[in-house]
Amino acid sequence: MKKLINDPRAVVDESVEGFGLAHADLVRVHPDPLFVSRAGGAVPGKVGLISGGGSGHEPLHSGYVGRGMLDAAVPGAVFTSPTPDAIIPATQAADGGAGVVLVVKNYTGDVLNFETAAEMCQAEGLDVRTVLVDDDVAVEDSLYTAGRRGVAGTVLVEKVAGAAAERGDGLDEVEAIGRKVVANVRSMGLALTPCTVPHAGKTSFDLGEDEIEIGIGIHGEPGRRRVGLEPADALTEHLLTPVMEDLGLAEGERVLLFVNGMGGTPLSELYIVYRAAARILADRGALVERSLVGNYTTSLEMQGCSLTLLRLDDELTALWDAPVHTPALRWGA
Amino acid sequence: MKKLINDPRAVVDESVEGFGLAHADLVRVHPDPLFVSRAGGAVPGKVGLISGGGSGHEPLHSGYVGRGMLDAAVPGAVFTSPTPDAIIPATQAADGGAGVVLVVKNYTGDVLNFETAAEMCQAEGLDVRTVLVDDDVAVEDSLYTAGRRGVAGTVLVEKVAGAAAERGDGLDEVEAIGRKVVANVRSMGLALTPCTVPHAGKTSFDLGEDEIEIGIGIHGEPGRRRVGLEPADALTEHLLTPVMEDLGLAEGERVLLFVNGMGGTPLSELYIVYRAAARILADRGALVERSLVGNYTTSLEMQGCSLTLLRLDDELTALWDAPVHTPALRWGA
Amino acid sequence: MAALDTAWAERWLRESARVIAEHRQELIDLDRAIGDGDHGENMDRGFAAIVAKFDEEPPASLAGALKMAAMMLMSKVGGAAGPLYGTAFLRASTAIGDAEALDGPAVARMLAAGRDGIVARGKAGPGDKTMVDAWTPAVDAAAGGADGHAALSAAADAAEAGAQATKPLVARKGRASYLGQRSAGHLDPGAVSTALILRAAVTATAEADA
Amino acid sequence: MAALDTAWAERWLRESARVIAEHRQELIDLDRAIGDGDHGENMDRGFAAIVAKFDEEPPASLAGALKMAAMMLMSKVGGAAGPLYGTAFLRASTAIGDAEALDGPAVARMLAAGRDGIVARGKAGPGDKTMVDAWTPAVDAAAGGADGHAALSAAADAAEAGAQATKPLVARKGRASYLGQRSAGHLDPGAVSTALILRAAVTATAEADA
Ligand SMILES: Nc1ncnc2c1ncn2[C@@H]1O[C@H](COP(=O)(O)OP(=O)(O)O)[C@@H](O)[C@H]1O
Ligand SMILES: Nc1ncnc2c1ncn2[C@@H]1O[C@H](COP(=O)(O)OP(=O)(O)O)[C@@H](O)[C@H]1O
Ligand SMILES: [Mg+2]
Ligand SMILES: [Mg+2]
Ligand SMILES: [Mg+2]
Ligand SMILES: [Mg+2]
Repeated sequence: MKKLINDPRAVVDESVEGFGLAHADLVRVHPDPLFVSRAGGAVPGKVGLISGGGSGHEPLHSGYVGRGMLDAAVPGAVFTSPTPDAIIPATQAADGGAGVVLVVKNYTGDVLNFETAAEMCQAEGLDVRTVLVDDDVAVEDSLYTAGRRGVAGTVLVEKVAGAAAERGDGLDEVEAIGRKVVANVRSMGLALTPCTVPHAGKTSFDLGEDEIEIGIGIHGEPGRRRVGLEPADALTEHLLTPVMEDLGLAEGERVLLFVNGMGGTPLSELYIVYRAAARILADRGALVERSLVGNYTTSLEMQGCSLTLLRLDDELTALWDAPVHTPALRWGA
Repeated sequence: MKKLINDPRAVVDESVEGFGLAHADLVRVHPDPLFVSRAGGAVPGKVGLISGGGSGHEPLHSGYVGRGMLDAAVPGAVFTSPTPDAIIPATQAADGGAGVVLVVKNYTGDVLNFETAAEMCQAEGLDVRTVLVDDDVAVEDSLYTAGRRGVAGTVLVEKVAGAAAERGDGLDEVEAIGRKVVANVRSMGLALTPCTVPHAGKTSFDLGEDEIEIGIGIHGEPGRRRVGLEPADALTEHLLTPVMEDLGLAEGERVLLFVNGMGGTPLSELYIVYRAAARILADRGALVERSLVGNYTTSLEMQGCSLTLLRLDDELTALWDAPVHTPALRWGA
Repeated sequence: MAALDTAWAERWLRESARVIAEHRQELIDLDRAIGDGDHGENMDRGFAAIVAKFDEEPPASLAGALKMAAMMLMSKVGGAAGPLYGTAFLRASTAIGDAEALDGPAVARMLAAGRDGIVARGKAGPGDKTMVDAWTPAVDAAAGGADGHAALSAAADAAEAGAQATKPLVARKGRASYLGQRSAGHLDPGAVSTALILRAAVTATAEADA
Repeated sequence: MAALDTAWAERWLRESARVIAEHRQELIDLDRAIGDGDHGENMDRGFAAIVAKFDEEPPASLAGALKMAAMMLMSKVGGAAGPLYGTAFLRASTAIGDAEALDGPAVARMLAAGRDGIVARGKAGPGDKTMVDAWTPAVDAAAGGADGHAALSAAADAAEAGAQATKPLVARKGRASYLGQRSAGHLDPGAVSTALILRAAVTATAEADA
């Protein structure tokens, strides 16, 4: 295992410390229990928006703390949900008096830890709502599974709900907008290589030199199936077809197309995938009105990508376009 | 070789096409000969700024085309300088009537091809100046080498000179500001893994599971020496010490600290390196006034990083802070 | 055989920390196969925190020992296992009340309360390939125990058998469920850690310095 | 032996394309060792473009053939080698002027002009471990050639020896110079491609259908 780290057990603490130093104008790092909040503190009267989850998905979530997006983020150990003792002070730090919305990716660990924290905050009189993100169509949603996972679509939920909170929407509205994004966003990913969790020291799964894992999550979990080496155009189709189908995308609909890198894939390859996806969508008669290409929800140094579609309407488009000023996403400011 | 590509020989064309589709609001892709220009065309009366070089360093250079930075970029084949037949129309497309500055990384191939193109443009009556970037302290600058290489410092040259052009500086001034950045910027990099050029199909060099290559360039060239596995703090010192020394950094001086990823290294590790570098600089009494952390000058999927320091004064700081709106760097707009 | 009192509870949790540390890599590897490879690391971090806490502030009562453990597990383990084990120990602590030592029926009540807490939070049933598949047979087996030691021994044996029996199952809860059929053929890491912890409870019944 | 005329020039460049394609991987590997691994790919792309151009529009004169080659190399090869070979062929074309066929002295003049162009652009001297180390002995050897064929043969032999002699050298120009002492022990890829191209010139002196 070769990594730019010191002690494998100090990876998250040191990385978040460096992040805080590099972006001291935007964020404040609270070391123990570990969470990140906006440099200016909670905005009085504004609905707070927080998220969190295991580390290893950078810039998710800490990179999205700032104006127009999150008020606080709670990074857990690598690929491990944070615990209530960190989620609770982060929620309190995000509260400007109008309540707090928690954006939670649908994993048993995240759900349980955020649920516990939310109950405890509620008990203290803080109004807390939860928006559960489950955009991964690789996982069948049924009574017999833990339900769909939350993956890269989370970034879009955070951006849009963050913009709603920033423009002054109330708690119900911010929660509703978050749920509306969840209802209209779908993703699916693939891996060319596994990743190595620092404290494990071994790759998350084994993959042959000529194998590609389709339907992976963002924790180095193995996917649903393996295929041989295929061209980017074919791989893009493997991802985009189930996404479009699950979304029930009809001709003439407007979408945001998000090609996300898993951390170790060069940007140039993500654009090759973008090209393939844009062609498929054009053939379907869908209108790609907004795009996002880059490493926004990663799995350490994994090579691979995911595709996300968000069905747009005027409201979502306006909230997407609204100014945002965070370490990892910035425009209009 | 596993990559998200179709035909290895079509990698650059397809990637730039996808890039153009994703950023149609900002850039225009001209397919043959291949170059990228601002969507709006040359700005009348403004000095044009262009750059180019081998592909594989994305987002360099095409990702920096837009307001406040480049007017055009010329991507060559992977790790291969572009040819005059593409540089010439790009230069013409960037010309708003006030002349054009070419930002060229100091490699024999880039120098020769841009030199030829510049001569031919001059012959047609277009006033063209060249700013040669050679920030890599890993290479000894002497009569007996091709001189220092241009690496990640190029991004800072393009940003600052771009801001000068955008505020209306004349050709002499933009050229002078570019040279001022070059005089005050130094970099050095390391690799944990090599990279694989698509058409070569083999890694650029071989590196053992417990070896790190220090002093690499950005073309998968081997570096100056190998060390064993060392913690990030020690590796950061190997890079930062020669950079500080070569820059002659004195106590109390202001700097921009730029931690650049080589493409395959997770952001979290870059922040661990940032933390180490910030501590070393604080010990030296240097003031880190601006920072940049991310994959801005890459070598395909190589894992590793480079450190760049730019000595700041009020003028350079103001130009760094000036609005920029490109696919890969954006603020204030 | 020592009484199942406060000192036993402390020995239990310290012994659990020892065996979890010893099996850290094994638990990581089991979780790597059908999850995300952190179970051994998470559990080790949590139990090490319990030991550190005990070193600093030895537990004053039996229920107090389990409650301190619950709090450390809840705040240090994270992931799915943290809240689940945390709830289990919290409920177990409540079930014990102010008892100074446990007899057979008290052990059975304690384990049942722990299991019920896990099910309440995680909503997994038997056969879903989770730690519930080690807890449930353990609870059933403990019910027949003549004394505390016998109840714990029966529970540990049953938990080990239950953990082994998760191998052919297809996961329906937790991260392993994403794998569908591909989850079959591997032991569930949480069931294995449950068996280790219940075996530690038996080991701890030996006198401290015996 | 055919005359060194327009047809020969076309055969020379086509044969160069063939041998460069044949040695593409070898040139890539040489460049991988002390450069960036693209020399074989770049040269192959450039010479393939010359062939495509000739297929479409056969050269009308000896100098014209070399000038067309120069233009294609300049615009298709890129990197350091593109402008260097482009300049070499352009200067060689100029040196030939309107000659319809080359004798010994003309071959020597042509090669000297090419080498001088490379030196003018790249500023490398003998011993810097570049293509100049193949061109310079070739130019010297060609000077003594009794006729065109003999001059070319001597040049090709000398270029091959010159290329081999780059092995122990420490590079002082081009990308390999970044390696310092580590560049020693490898052949220079540009010197090797030069030797291949000059050998192709000899091969092309055989009648087309002989
Ligand atoms: N819903 C659930 N009910 C009971 N146990 C569960 C549930 N989900 C997961 N588990 C248990 O948690 C274990 C995984 O724990 P751990 O690896 O620490 O968490 P995570 O899956 O968040 O990484 C599984 O092996 C399983 O025994
Ligand atoms: N300054 C120079 N003068 C002469 N030849 C040079 C010079 N620099 C490089 N070369 C030649 O160019 C060859 C490398 O060409 P190529 O790999 O195509 O370009 P690049 O180095 O830009 O990737 C070297 O092997 C060497 O022979
Ligand atoms: Mg986990
Ligand atoms: Mg090259
Ligand atoms: Mg796990
Ligand atoms: Mg080369």
